[in-house]
Amino acid sequence: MRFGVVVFPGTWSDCDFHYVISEVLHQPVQYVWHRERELGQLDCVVLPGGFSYGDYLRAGAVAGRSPVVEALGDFVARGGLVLGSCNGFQILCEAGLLPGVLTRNECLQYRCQSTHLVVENADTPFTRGLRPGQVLTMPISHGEGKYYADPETLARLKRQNLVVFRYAAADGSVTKASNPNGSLENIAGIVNAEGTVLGMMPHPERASETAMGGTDGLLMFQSLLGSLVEDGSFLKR
Amino acid sequence: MTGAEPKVTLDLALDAGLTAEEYDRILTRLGREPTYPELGLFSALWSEHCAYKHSRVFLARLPQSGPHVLQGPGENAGAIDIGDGWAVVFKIESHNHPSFIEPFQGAATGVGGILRDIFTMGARPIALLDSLRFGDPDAPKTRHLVNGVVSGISWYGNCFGCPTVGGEIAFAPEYAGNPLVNVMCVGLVRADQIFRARADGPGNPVFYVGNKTGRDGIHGATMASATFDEHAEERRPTVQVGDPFTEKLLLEACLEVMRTGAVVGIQDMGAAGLACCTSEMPARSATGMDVELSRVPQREEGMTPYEILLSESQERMLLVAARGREADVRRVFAKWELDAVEIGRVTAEGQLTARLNGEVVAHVPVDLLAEAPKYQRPTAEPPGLAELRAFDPLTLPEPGDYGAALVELLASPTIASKEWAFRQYDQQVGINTLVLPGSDAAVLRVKGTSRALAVSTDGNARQVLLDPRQGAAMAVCEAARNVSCSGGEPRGVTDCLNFGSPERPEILWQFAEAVEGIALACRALDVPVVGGNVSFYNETSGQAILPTPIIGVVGVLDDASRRATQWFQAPGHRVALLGPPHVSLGGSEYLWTRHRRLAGRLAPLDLEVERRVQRAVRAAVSAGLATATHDCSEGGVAVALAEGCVTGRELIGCMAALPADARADVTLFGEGPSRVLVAVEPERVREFEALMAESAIPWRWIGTTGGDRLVVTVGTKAIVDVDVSRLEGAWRHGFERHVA
Amino acid sequence: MKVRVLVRLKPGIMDVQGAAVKHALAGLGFSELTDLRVGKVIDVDVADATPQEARARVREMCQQLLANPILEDYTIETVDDLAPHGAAR
Amino acid sequence: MKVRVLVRLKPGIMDVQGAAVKHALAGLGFSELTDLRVGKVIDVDVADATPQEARARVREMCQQLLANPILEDYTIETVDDLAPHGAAR
Ligand SMILES: Nc1ncnc2c1ncn2[C@@H]1O[C@H](COP(=O)(O)OP(=O)(O)O)[C@@H](O)[C@H]1O
Ligand SMILES: [Mg+2]
Repeated sequence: MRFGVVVFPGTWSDCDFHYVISEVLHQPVQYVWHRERELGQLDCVVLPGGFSYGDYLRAGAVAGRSPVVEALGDFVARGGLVLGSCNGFQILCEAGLLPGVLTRNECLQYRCQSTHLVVENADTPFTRGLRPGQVLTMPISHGEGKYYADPETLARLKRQNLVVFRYAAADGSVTKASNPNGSLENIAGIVNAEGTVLGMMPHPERASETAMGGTDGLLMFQSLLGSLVEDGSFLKR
Repeated sequence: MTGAEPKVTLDLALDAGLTAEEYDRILTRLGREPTYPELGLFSALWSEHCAYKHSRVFLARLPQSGPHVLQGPGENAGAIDIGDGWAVVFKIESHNHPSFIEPFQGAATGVGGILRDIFTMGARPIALLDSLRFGDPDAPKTRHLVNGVVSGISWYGNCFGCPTVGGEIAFAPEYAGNPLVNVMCVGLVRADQIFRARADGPGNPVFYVGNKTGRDGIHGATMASATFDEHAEERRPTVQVGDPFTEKLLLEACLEVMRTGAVVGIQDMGAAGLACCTSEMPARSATGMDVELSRVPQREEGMTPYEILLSESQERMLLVAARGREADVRRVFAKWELDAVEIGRVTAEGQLTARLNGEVVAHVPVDLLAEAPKYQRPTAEPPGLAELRAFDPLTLPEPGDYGAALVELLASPTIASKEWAFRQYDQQVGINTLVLPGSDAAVLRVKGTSRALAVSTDGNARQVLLDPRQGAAMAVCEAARNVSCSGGEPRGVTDCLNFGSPERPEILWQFAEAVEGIALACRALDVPVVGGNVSFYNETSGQAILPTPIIGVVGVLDDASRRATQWFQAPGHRVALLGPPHVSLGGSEYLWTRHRRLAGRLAPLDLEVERRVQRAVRAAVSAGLATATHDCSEGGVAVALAEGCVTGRELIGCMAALPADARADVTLFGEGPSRVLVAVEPERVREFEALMAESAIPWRWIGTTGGDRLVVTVGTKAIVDVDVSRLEGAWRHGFERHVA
Repeated sequence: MKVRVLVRLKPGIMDVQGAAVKHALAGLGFSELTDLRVGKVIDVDVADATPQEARARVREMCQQLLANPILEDYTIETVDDLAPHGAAR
Repeated sequence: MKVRVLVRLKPGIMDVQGAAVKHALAGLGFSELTDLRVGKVIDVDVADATPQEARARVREMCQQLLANPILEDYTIETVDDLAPHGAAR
């Protein structure tokens, strides 16, 4: 599976994703500069964490209008997969590739901590190896991770089963106390209607090695690899 | 010359912070009166902050070399060889004065400055640590400062993308008018690819790179070289504003241009900005520089040569490129959308020549600028110190309830959990952090090798006040011990020496003694000091801070998987106390928290025992014998035991017994050097005992983990018997309660 | 041509920052506030444009970047909108 | 009484946000901007007050909390300051 990791000015999880994909998963991976529009050679594009353009206006706003993100529309239409984590999720929302928006954490502070996620939708290429209700442990690191969508959008997300992860307690129960940033209904990650574009605030790349304290993030990558069928296309939902 | 600029006189020179003798020296060397911009150059470069006028003679005492040292003091940061072709570059810096004036931006730009010191050497920053000191934790002003400083560090470090993995926060009334913000940064670089701040090769082009120059921070260096008074507020316009996003681009651009081979030398424009770089870089290379100031990218209109030379705008570097390689420099910086402008050339004449539209506005020998006078001012032991030391804590009453006393101590904001602060810091970006904040030392792996680095910063100012020499030595020992506890072998030290005005003999005495103590400890432990920072004039209206040397230690674990953390891992493990029995309530956290006294004598320090204890702990960790290791520091052995119980993911109780050879409060809460708790699985007790026997150190078994209470027996009486969840509650909320 | 853009959270959206500031002000004795909301002001200077042209261009900027329509409303003001003695710059 | 406070960086202070937004707009083809600065707008509603009283109270709030005097200037506006057709709320 050929991965591309996008680098915007101010991105910092690019190296971490690159490391996990090449050194842990042993898959081909290349960096993709933000001005690039040619993504044809890739199977999965990763939009990593960081502070693209400093996030000075709104998190992800400027990157959401960059050439590489414009090219993602076609890439997705042709069946390509996109994983946006942290700033990547913010960018996907700002670009309109995912509905809703990520706003300032309710506590008004940055939060870097371990969280539990309960899997809600195990029917995407990113989560196929998981089961609904499964609890994952993954860190977050952000100041603007509070997910918001208007009531109609939220209803549609639920109706179409597009919420992939919610923040939860260790036993999987979705509680107010387990919500680290005030996200609407504890939403931590969502997917587009086709299941090919996943946005999530937590960092799977930081939970992909035992040495780093856990490998639940790796389960997502393994799902991805398992979704690749022989003719080079992906299992559809 | 620009007409608006005042004529230089002795009075103006005095105003600029120079002494009459210094001004005389300038007149003699120049053979004429300096121009106004030239006076600015001397004022900044001969300031205490840039020139270490009062400290250099003392700092020469520090051991600065060793087999692993690749770069000692004198560059932007020190460098140590860690094997496998890798080196660590590290340094600690203070940003005390700016942080008091504007806590958020002051702390943020402090982080920015130390990051540049590291990447200007060619290293990628991989870790930050912050050592902070504030006044009374209950004062509203303190809360404002803590919030501002922590969020400033959080903003800059997180946005830039370097994890903050450790530090400390302590409180004492003496810091009310002068908080301390010390930040250490550690970077990684190939040992043969370290860059230096040199301007070799006359004819080579000089590039200005990074953010544009504005009027911010003019006189920052001089401000950091003066004490505060009621007029501090009026100095506010000098505040600098940070831009971590541009800094991140600058990092990537610098590392990329270095890889092209086009870079001869590079230095960050920190204190005294362009003036500093254009004189220090050629001074190191016995060359000169000729620069055209109108080419400097400017953010504001009508800036004078004086302002352009002395601006402390952030996120800028001066880069000397190899002649003919200009295009490489331009290409890389254009890619990262940063300014890179050729502003001049390296010359052979040993002069700094600054021009404005061709006209010379400053023409000064660089060696004169770079070699400020050195002073050895008088020192004198502070009056009253002997009396303070003579205080006998045993004249104070014993606590009625030792369990409650322990709970109170755990809740003291200096001891309690600092999670409220470090959960605002990204601790993991770079995916290297094997041990996150919350243990004695943070541990970071070195990718592509089996090795890891352990880092810690420490400093106990109360101990330094009572005995500067031993207190400072103990700070070195504690930082090194924390590193050893994690399994790392200490390899190098960086120190940030925060003191009052060196013009006062009793302050300079504290300083001289502290430096001597650091030197003694570093020699005994065989760790060189490869860089550091002196911050004098930390006083407000005549009230100096506690003498506060902060010590940063970097150590190496050859096998990253052989490491230890401070919390108990499982019930049933035996707990040993390594180290000498000597402890004292003098200067202890207990004496302060319970009795508001800062007095008494310190327990003796035996550096040879310290060395052996640390070696024994490392041996136990690397043999896989230790399931937990924890240094006994503030709060003594009782607090260390309680921390073993409550700081891990699960709460685990402990039963411990200590000999009744002193009053129980001394035994439990007394502080002393060289003491470490080690937990050992029952099956490995024999092996551990054999190792201890070999190590020739004092030690004893004191307890066993398990249950849900911490029970400590002194002699025959169980005088502490507390539910661990109560201990945990006190520890977890004790800090946050004051600052949130 | 100087134009001022005010970007504010839509009425229904909870303003956590505003609530925190209001709370802090109440703590300082300013308890008479019935409402407080925090938004952004963006002052731009558009070269060579009439007020009408400038407004139109700035509206485009708002649509494309300056405001997120899910969360925010924007208002564009030029000197015309301010009374003669106005506090504008 | 509705009062609007505009909090802006002082003239000499680097506007990191503004520079980034200006750069981003230029990238989107809005290259006619000669200047762009970002500040805060704080809309407050003061109970039972005349415009004069409200202004005075809000000035105090600015001095004590809303503006950081080291970095920021503030302007207070009431409906009076806006022209009748104005873009005010
Ligand atoms: N300001 C801070 N930033 C990051 N980590 C901190 C900070 N203050 C304390 N810590 C972390 O909290 C833990 C406990 O600190 P401290 O009480 O100083 O321990 P010790 O006495 O063992 O040095 C350490 O891991 C330390 O790195
Ligand atoms: Mg400590």
